[in-house]
Parts: sequence; C-alpha cells; structure tokens
Amino acid sequence: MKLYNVKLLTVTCEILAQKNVIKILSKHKITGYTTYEVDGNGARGLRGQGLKNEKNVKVEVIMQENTLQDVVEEIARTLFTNFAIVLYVSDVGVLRTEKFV
Amino acid sequence: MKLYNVKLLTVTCEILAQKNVIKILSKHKITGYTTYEVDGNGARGLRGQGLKNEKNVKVEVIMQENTLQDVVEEIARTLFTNFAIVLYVSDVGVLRTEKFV
Amino acid sequence: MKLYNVKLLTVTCEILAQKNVIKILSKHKITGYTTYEVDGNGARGLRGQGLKNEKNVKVEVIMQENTLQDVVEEIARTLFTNFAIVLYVSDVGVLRTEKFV
Amino acid sequence: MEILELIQSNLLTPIVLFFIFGIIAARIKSDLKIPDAISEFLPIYLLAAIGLHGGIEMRNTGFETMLVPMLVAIGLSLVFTLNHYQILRRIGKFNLFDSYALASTYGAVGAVTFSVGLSFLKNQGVTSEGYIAAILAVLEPVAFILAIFLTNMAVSKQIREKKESVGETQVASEIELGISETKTNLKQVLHESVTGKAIVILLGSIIIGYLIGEEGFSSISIVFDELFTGAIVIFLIEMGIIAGQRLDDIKKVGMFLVGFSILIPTFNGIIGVLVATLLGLSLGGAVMFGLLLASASFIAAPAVLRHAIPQAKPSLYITSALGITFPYNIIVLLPIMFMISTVLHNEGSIDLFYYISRGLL
Amino acid sequence: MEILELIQSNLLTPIVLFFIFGIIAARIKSDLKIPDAISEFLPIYLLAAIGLHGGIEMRNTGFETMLVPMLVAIGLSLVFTLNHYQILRRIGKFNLFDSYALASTYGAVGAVTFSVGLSFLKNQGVTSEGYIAAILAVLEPVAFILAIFLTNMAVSKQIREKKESVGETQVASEIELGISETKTNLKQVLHESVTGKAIVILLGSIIIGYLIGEEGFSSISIVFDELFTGAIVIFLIEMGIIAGQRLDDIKKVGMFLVGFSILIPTFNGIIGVLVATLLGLSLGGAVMFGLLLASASFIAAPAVLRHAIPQAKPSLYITSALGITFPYNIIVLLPIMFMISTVLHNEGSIDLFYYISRGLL
Amino acid sequence: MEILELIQSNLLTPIVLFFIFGIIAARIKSDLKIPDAISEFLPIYLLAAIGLHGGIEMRNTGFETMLVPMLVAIGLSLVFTLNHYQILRRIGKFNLFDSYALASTYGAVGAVTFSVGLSFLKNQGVTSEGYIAAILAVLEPVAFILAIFLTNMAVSKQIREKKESVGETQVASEIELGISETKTNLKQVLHESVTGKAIVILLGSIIIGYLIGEEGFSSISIVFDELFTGAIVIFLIEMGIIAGQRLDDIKKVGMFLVGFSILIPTFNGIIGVLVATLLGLSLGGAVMFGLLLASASFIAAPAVLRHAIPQAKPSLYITSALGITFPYNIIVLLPIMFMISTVLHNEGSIDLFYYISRGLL
Ligand SMILES: Nc1ncnc2c1ncn2[C@@H]1O[C@H](COP(=O)(O)O)[C@@H](O)[C@H]1O
Ligand SMILES: Nc1ncnc2c1ncn2[C@@H]1O[C@H](COP(=O)(O)O)[C@@H](O)[C@H]1O
Ligand SMILES: Nc1ncnc2c1ncn2[C@@H]1O[C@H](COP(=O)(O)O)[C@@H](O)[C@H]1O
Ligand code: NA
Ligand code: NA
Ligand code: NA
Repeated sequence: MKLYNVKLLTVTCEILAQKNVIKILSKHKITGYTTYEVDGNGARGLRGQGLKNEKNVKVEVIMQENTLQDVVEEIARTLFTNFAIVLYVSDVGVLRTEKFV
Repeated sequence: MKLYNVKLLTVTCEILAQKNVIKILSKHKITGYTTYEVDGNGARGLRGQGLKNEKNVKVEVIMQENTLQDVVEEIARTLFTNFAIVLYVSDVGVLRTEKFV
Repeated sequence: MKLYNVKLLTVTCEILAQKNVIKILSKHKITGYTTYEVDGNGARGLRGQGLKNEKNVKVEVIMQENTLQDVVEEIARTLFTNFAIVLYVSDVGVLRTEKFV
Repeated sequence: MEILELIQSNLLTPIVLFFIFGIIAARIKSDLKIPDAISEFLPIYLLAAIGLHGGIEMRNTGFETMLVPMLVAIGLSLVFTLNHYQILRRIGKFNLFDSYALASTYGAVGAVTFSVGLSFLKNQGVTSEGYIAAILAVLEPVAFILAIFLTNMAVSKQIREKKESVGETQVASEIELGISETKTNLKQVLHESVTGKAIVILLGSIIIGYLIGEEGFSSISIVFDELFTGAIVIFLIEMGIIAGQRLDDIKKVGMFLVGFSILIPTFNGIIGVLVATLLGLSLGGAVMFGLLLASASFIAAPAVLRHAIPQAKPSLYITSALGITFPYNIIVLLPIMFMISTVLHNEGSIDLFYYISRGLL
Repeated sequence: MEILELIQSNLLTPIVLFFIFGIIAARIKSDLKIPDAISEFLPIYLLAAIGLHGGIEMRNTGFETMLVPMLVAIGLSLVFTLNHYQILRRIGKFNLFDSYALASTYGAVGAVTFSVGLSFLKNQGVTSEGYIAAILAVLEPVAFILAIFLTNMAVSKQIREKKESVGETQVASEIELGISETKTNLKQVLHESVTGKAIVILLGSIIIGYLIGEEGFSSISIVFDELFTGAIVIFLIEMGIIAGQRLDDIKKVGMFLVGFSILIPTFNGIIGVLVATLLGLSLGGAVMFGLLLASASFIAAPAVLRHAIPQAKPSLYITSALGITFPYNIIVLLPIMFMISTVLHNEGSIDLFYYISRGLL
Repeated sequence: MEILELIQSNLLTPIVLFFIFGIIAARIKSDLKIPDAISEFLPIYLLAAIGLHGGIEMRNTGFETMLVPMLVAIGLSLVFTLNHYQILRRIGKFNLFDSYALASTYGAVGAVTFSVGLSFLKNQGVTSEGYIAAILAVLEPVAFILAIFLTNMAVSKQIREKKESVGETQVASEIELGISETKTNLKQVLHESVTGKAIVILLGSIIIGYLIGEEGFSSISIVFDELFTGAIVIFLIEMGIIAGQRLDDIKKVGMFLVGFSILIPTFNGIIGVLVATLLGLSLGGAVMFGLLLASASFIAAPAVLRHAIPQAKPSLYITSALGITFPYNIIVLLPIMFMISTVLHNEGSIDLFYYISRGLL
C-alpha cells in the first residue's frame, strides 16, 4: 500500500487558546484534528498543576503542504504574542490523501 | 550513540476499535505499543464529548519497516470502512532496534 | 514563514521515572517540555491498568541536535536498566529556534 | 385527567428537571459538563445500589417466585426484538445491520431508566419486587445475543450464497475463513456482553446484597441508599447534556425512527405492565417490569454492538435510544404505566380489560 | 476584642484549617493533590447546592423584594469596577489591559467565596435571604461585560487614531477588519460569559429549587444540603494547594497589587454590608451581600478574560484573587463583616455610624 | 471454633465481599473499573477521615499516653524490617535490592488495611485509641528510611571495595561521584517519603481534628464519618480488581515469597497484639496496633522504593503486598487478632500465654 507524504502540524498551547486554534483551522476549511490535554513547562512557566484553565492542550492536524503555510502563519501572527504556545511540523505518510485538506 | 531508523505507526480511532487494532498488532507478533485517549473531529463528526464509548484513542507503535506494510494493510482492510479512524506513519530513530519487531 | 530543523525527543516511561527524566533535562539546561499520561505494553508488561504509580508517561522535548546526543546518552545510561522505558527521536520544523536549547 | 396531573407532578421532580436542564445547557452551547470520571463512576454506583437493594429484598422474600416472571421477561424480550426487526426492515426499510442493531437496542434494557423508575416509585411511596433487579441483569444481554446471532446467520448465509454462485476453487478457503472468523467474533462478543461491567456489578451486588441482608447493609446504607436519588440527579445532568447535543441528529434519523422510538416503548411497556399484573406482581413491580421492556439501552448497547455489528451506524441507535426514548420514558411513559398499573391493581384483574378499553386506550 | 475572637474561632473551623493545610502542603512540596475530575466537579456541585437552596427560599418568601437589592448590587459592582480601573491605571500604573482585567476580576464575584460564606453563617446559626444566590448569578457577568466593553472601546479608539494619522488608502480595510473582528469578539465573549458553566448551573438550580420547593428537595437534600460543608472542605484543600503554589508569584505582582488585593475587598465589602443593612436585609443577608462585593473571581475570570483581554497577564489577576484576596476574605474579612452586620442589626440603623466609627474603624 | 465463625462473619461483610467481587471481576476479564480519579481520591479521603477521627479522640483523651506505644511501634518496625531482610536474603536467596525493598514493604504500614481495620472494629462495636492514627503516620516512613539507608550503605560499600581493588587513578572521581550521588538520592528520598501525600494528609488531619474537636467536626461528620464504610467498599472493589489482575504474577514470585507474605504478617501482627496488650491498650487498640505491624504497604511503597531502590523489582513487592498479604490480613488475620485480643482482654494478662498456647496456636 502506498503512503502519501503530507504534513502533521502540532500545536501545544494553553487550553484557553484551543478555541482560537480551531477557529483558524476552520477558517482554512480544515475540519479534521485531534486534541488532548497535556502538562508542560516553557517560557510561561510550569503549566497543568492547578485549575483546569491552567492546563495545556495539544492540537494535531494532518494536512497538505500547501495549506500548511497559511495556517502556521496565522497562528503565529495572532497567538504567539499573548499565549503560551509552541508549534512544530513533521512529515508523515498516510494512505488516503483525500481525507486531508 | 547511534540512532537506528525505524517506523512509528500512529492510529487514531474510536475507542471501541482499540481492541481490533491491538488484535491485529498481536497477530503480527507486535507486543509493544502505547495508547492514550484523545478527542477529535473528522469525517465521522466531533468525538469525545459525551459517553466514554464516544471517545477516540491513539495507538502508537514503533516497528521495523518490513512489518509495517502488513499491519497497515490489515488495519486499512478490516477497519477503514466501519470505524472512525485515521492512520499515519513517520520516521523515528531509536537506540535499541532489538526491542522492536 | 521558514521552518527550522530541530529534533523532537520522545521518552515513554513509567510514571515514577518522570522525575528522573526531567532532572536530566534540567541538568542540560532544558526547561521546555510537554508531558502526558499514557498506557502501554512492552517488555515490562502491560502498564496503566491499576494504581496511578503503574501508569506510563510520555515526555516530549523539542531541542537542538547538538544537545540531543548528551541527553539521550544520559537517559540510556541511567534509566534503561531499571525502568520500563522507550525513547525515540524525530525531525520536526519550528518557527522560533531561539525557544529551544 | 389524572394522567396529565401525574405527568406534570413527575415533571416537577428534581430528576426530570435536572435532565431537562442538561438538555437546555447543551442547546445554548454552555460549557457545562460533569467530568468524565464522575459520569463513568455514577452508573457503576447506581447499579451497585440497585443490586444491593434487590439482593436484600430477595433475601427477605425468597426467590422462588422469581422464575416465572424472569422467563416471561426473557420470552417477551426475544419476541419484541424479532418484532422490532420486522418493523424496521420491512416498514422502515433499514438495512439488515441497522435493523438488527436497533431491534436489539430496544429489546435490551436501560439501567439508567431503571434507576429513575425506582426513584419515581420511591417518590410515590410504592415498593417493587426486589428480584426485578435480577431480571434486569439477565435481560441485559438477551436481546444482544439474539440480534448478534441472527446477524451472523444472515452474514454467513450471504457468504454461502456468494460461494455457490462463484464456484469453489479459489475463494473457498477465504470464505471458510470468513465464517470461522464470524464464529470467533460471536463467541468473543458473547463473552464481552456477559462480562460487561454493567452485568458484572449488578449481579455481584445482588449476590452481595443477598448475603449481607438488611443488617450487613446498615453500615453502607447511607452511601448506597440515601445518596441514590441525589446521584441520579447528577448523572441526569450529564445525560441531559449528551441528549441535548444529539438533538440535531434527530433530523438525520428520520421521522420513521422518531415514531418508532416513541410507539415501540409505549407498546412494549404497556404489554409489560399487563403481563406483570397477570403474573401477580405488585403495583410497583408491574411498573418496573413494564419499564424494563419499554427501555432501550444506550450505554451498554454501543459497547456491544460496535464489535458485534460494526456495519450498523451508532448514530442511529444511540440518538434514538438516548435522545428520544429515554426522555419519553422517564417523563411521559413512566407516569402512564404507573397509572395503568394503579388502575389494574386497585380494581383487581377481573375488570382489567374493561378498564383498559374504557379508561385508557 | 470580639473581632479577634471571632477571627480566631473562624480560623479553627474545618474549612479554614483545611485551606491553610493545603497551602502548607504546597509549600513543603508535597505531591498531595485532589484529582482533577473531583476538583472540576466540586464547584458545579457547590453552585447547584447554592442555587437549589436559594430557589427554595425564594419560593417560600417570594421574590418581589429581590429587585431593589439586585439593582443596587449591579450598580455598586459597576461603580466599583470603574473605581478599580482608575486606581490600577492611575496609581498602580498598570497598562490598560491589565487594569481592566484586574478591575473586573474584583468587580466580579467568587462563587467559592460565597459557598464559604454560607457555611460560615450556618456555623453561626444565622440565615440569609435566598435571593442573594440570584444576585450572585446576575452579578457574575456584569463586571466582565463592562470591562470587556470598555477595553474594546479603548482598542477601537487606538485603531481609529492610527487610521487618522496614517492616511486612508491601503490600511483602511485592514482597520475595518480589526474593528469588526473586535465586535465579533465582544459578541462571542458575551455569549461565553453568559453560558459559562457557573452561571448556567446556578441559574438552572435556582429555577429548579423554586419549582420543586422544600418537599421536592427532601429526596436529594442529603446530597445537596447535608454534604455541602464536607464538600467545601475537600475543595478548599485543592484551593489551598493552588494558592500555596502561587505564593512565590506574589513577589512578582508587586506591593501595590498586594495592598490593592486586601484594601479593595475590605472597602467594597464593608460598603456592601452597610448598604444591604440600609436596604433592610437581615444580619446574614447583609454579610452575604458584602461578601459578593468583596469577593474576586478566580475560576470564571481566567476563562472569560483570556479570550476577552488576551493581552492581560493572567498571572496578575489569578495570583492576586486566589493567592491574596480569597484567603483574606474567608479568614479575616468574613468575621469582620459579620461583626459589623451584627452591630448594625442589634442596635438599629440609627446609631449605625456611631458604632462603626467607635468600635470598628 | 469461634475463630472460624468470626472469620466467616467477617467474610460476609460488604467490605470483604466487594473486595472478593473485584477479584472475581478481574479474573473473568470484565472491563469493570473504578475511574482513576475516584480511586486516587479515595485514599486521600480515607486518610483524612482516619486523621480527623484520631485527632478528635486525642483531644478527648490527651496524648501523654501516646509516647510509649509510639516508640515501641517504631522499635518493633525497625527490628521486624531487619528480621525480614535476614529471612529474605539468607533463606529466600533474594538479591540485596529485592530483599531490602521487600523487608521495608512489610516493615511499613498499609493505610487501606488500617481503614478496613477501623471499619471492622466499628462493626464489632469496639473502639480503639485515637492516637494509633498518629502512630500510623509516624510509622509510614520509618521502615523505608531504614531500608533506604541500609541499601545505600551496602551500595557505597560495594563501590568502595571496587575502588580498592581497581586502584585509584582514573576511576576515583567517578566513584566519588557515585557516592555523593547516592547521598543526594538518600536526602531526596527522605524528603519525598516525609512529604508523601499519605503522611501529609494524615498528619494534617490529625492536627485539624485535634484543633476542631467533636463540635467543629459535627458540620462535616456526615462526609468524614458516616460515608466512611461506603467509601471503603467502593475503594475495595478497585483494590480487588487490581489484586485479581496480579493473581497470575503470584506464580512468578515463588512459593517462598507466598509463604513469607502470610507467615510474616501473622507473626508480626500477633506480636503486636501481645505487646499492645502489655502496654495497656484497649481490646480494639491492641488489634489496630497489631494490624499496623502486620500490614504491608502497597500504595506508598512503590512510590518511594522505585526512586530509592530502583534495582528492586516492583512486581515482587507489589504483588506480594497487595495480592497476598492484603487479602489475608483483612479476611483471615484481622478476626484472628481480634480473637486473641478479646481473650487477652477478657481474661487479664495473667493467663495470657496459657490461653494462647491452648486456644489458638
Ligand atoms: N522545548 C519544548 N519541548 C516540548 N514542549 C515545549 C517546549 N517548550 C514549550 N513546550 C510546550 O509548550 C507550552 C507553551 O510553551 P511556552 O509558550 O514556552 O510557555 C509549554 O507549557 C510546553 O507544554
Ligand atoms: N486531518 C486530521 N488530522 C488529525 N487528526 C484527524 C484528522 N482527521 C481525523 N482525525 C482524527 O481521526 C478521528 C477519526 O476520523 P474520521 O474517521 O475522519 O472521523 C477523528 O475523530 C480525529 O481524532
Ligand atoms: N514498540 C513499541 N511501540 C510503542 N511504544 C512502546 C513500544 N514498546 C514499548 N513501548 C512503550 O514503552 C513502555 C515501556 O516499554 P518496556 O520498557 O518495553 O516495557 C511501554 O509500556 C509502552 O508504553
Ligand atoms: Na427493552
Ligand atoms: Na467583587
Ligand atoms: Na508492617
């Protein structure tokens, strides 16, 4: 079975920024993503110890390379200043490219 | 320390398909894997909001390239039609290849 | 937006070894990481079924290639013998390299 | 009309109001949510409480009387499941898989509905036979087993037909494989549905209740008896939220299934009350017996059916069972069955059909 | 001094002691922690209990008398929020965003503080008007809405000024976009803060309490009344732990904000007690009214403010509200307000200012 | 035989039955599971309840009498730990690390076992000295500290010997490093075991119980007293499930360790009852004292030992403590110790050894 190259975008951010990230995704017509709560440490200090709002979340999105640029740019522009956030991109192979915008 | 190239298979699927995935793994003599519950959105709609059975799970398996093909093929053949499921493969480096089938 | 190549180190280990991993990270001046609880199966058997201490955790660290070697070496040397642990490295692209040691 | 009054007074109980509240919270897109750990724990707790209660009652009253009602319940459940299938397949034009899945969802029983029923009776100051909890436990897997068995039969038949039409050589072994795989599946699903947490905790608690009796229960009665209604209230907030999130899906399930989800429980439930009364069950017992037959399963069903009949669409059976039948059962049908049972039990079984035809239907 | 005695006896209640215990556990770096699911569930439970209680009271006493106190509370909350802003911006030299965020954190109300207050009164054998729970619900979003509105106004103004200075051609559409984005944001934040889980469960429970009354409540009173204080105790262990973890951050927030976090609640709270007494509220009612105004929000605030004013630093408003004001309120200010209210209510309102100036200030 | 009767009646209590039920559920591979958040919360709750209860008792009875029993308990625990080590290392032929880990697991105390003991006594209508909760708190880390200290001594010695044999030049600094690392480890582990959540919540609650007394406790007694037994029942379902999952591992631990896991608690426990009786503790107090010494730690132990002696196999010490000793202690040994204590306390200490040798051994 052939695997097709696509991109996996991973955003690790404070849980209250999750809505913002997903809004940006849907603005770019992306409806497929996976999320889960995580703890973490970074420039904005230890996160995930106390109240639910103080946790982090990871948002993972498989997408085509050509959509990636715009999404990454908009996340960086609108969220990097005010939120605890880290973002990275990796190469993955999938079976059904048509599933991913 | 030298890192050896192996494959990381990630299956994101509805929690009730987890057993099926793990059964396929063990059919191919793979006993090592990592799992965790996630939420998600995709072709089969928003998942992870209500009852436990409506959640998703990620199953991650480090394995050798030659095992990968068969496992991926069997998952695709038996589970893609009826279950909410996404699968992708990436390249990773490990220290102890003997740990991974 | 240009993506810079860095490394993503993922350590999957028993939860009681988390402190040891993070101590090694901070010894190498790494303060950024993400953690979350997972279940798993491996050479040391099924984990994550019963008591909290019997669970696994994943520790993910984005870092520069030159730091990687030392960290990986120390984790392997001090933890591989006594703990349930698996470690792998992958390539990822990030926007802000200055965030990662 | 007394029934309307009873429905209205039932509407104003905390259980029903908090359920409706949950629906509204979901509709206005509030972020209100009972944490997963709590809403996974509560059904276990409720079933333990039901089981202990039932077991203690059975110790008090003996369980010789249990056999006939249990066998009748099993029989009715099987007949109803087959009936559902015919209606869904023939009239509703659902495919084989969806028909069997839905048929068994409505043939099976809902433990949460049962809890609400017990609480409703308590509120009315009426008791019920303890052994009905045991019937609940036994009835849980019955409809599933039937539906799974019939689905597998149908699939095997399809495969066999394919075999005959294609000729034997190459595909033969593949088909053998298919059939044997189906059989292992069946065995596995049976094991799963019998060792499912609901049945296990329920049966275990019945036995423990039987062993400890009133006296042994006293040290834990505050947790497993007095907190019961409050716990249901909390659980029903979450059930309301989930039902509310699924309201949009009701359009998708279609008018036929909406009708089915209301008429079938009504029919099954009223038959249940009548039969139970004829069998000599008490006023409350007949209501609980009817409720067993009226209820649809929305927690156990998906877990079993997703493995047993993966081709069936869970959005159909979960939405109709949780989104339509459950609210209907606890808000409307429960008071109706209570009314019927009251009439039947007050007047004696002689004038039974007279009253039914005159006063109710 | 009676006040010191009352503070001391308040110190020795389980609620306060377990809160302090939580702080100590965090300071010695113990791994003690109430699991997330429990500490997410407890505020929902507490608000449901408060709401039910309030609703039942309102059914008993009518709610005509509610209107004036509620409007006065809203008015005071708005005035206080504006006052906080002036103090923070002018004297504290905080930037616009932090000033508005902090102003509304202290203009808003704290549901946990409210729970502790109810428990404190119960302990003193004093009741309070049920409708104060309704004021709590209404007051929740008021200060946020004001602060968000004003922040958005300020931002729009900045953008407009930029527009004028730059000239119109290219950037115009971008600016239009900015303003319209700001407006959608405002709308969305309003929706979020009104459908936030705290308000929804509180309002819902008030209505349900009103509908079911004492009688309907009896079946769930063990869960929603008798377990109340024990539940607060468990929640306050976790709040203590979180407050303890934040103690180090107090250095970062600066002396000015520490002073603000103590003086402003004291001022707002005492004004609240006086006004409520003048409005004719009971001894306990005046204390709860004062507590509403004294309290700062540390659960709802971050959720709303992080979206509404993302530029503001949450470490400032969470640390001051949870790390300083909350302990101060429940340990020191609550007994003080109780004392003041006692004096005011025993002596009649005539000698009011005399007693205050002589005995308390 | 009265003991068999008592064991049998103990078998038929909800606590024991639900524990056995959990084991069975795990054996038939049911998916039953108490959600993590609940089973992490319950030990915290149980320890808070034990602590409050103990603290209140100590306030009533004073704590001058506590000192001698506590010192004796510490002494016995240390002697027992050393004794376990000798048996395991010499007779059992376990390696140094496993021997120390197991020795301290059985020298330490089990808080869950203690909870069950309190509930057992309540059921028998017998009370015990409140200060035994304080002994529980102090005893928790004692055996660990000893075992960790001795293990580190042994490791250091090994390193030193290696050093002498190898010659000094190159490896010297590496070895210094090793020793200093060992020391930091020791310090860190000490800190961890003293600030571990079990000790912290237990000690904190004892102090709070002491400060608030009966009166302050009344508002929370429903949560921290009346729900106690029910909460244990729920927790023991999960403990049963975990024990059941580990039953297969019992083969792996070997017959020697199985014998050890039954004989050592019996020996330690009976010695404990005798000594406590000689020290003048009450019937119930002697049972709890014996239970402290008989119990093995299966929640705190892994957390501490995994860091302190990472070379030891957790499958050994968790399986034997939770899978064998815990069931044996709560089902068999607890009634035996109760019987012994009853005999000792009824007949006076004069005929002590006569009765033991005649009636029990
Ligand atoms: N180097 C890193 N590797 C992995 N995750 C990181 C790293 N730095 C930050 N994170 C994650 O991103 C979140 C936000 O980072 P920051 O904005 O630096 O506070 C942290 O709480 C971590 O969960
Ligand atoms: N583009 C995507 N990126 C990441 N995860 C996805 C994506 N599409 C689907 N998923 C995940 O896979 C699950 C099943 O997808 P589907 O079968 O499309 O409903 C979803 O619930 C998501 O958790
Ligand atoms: N092949 C694998 N793929 C993914 N995760 C693995 C694999 N092998 C082990 N793990 C994870 O690493 C943990 C420790 O592995 P082990 O030391 O082999 O018991 C397991 O519990 C799994 O969570
Ligand atoms: Na049914
Ligand atoms: Na306020
Ligand atoms: Na011991």
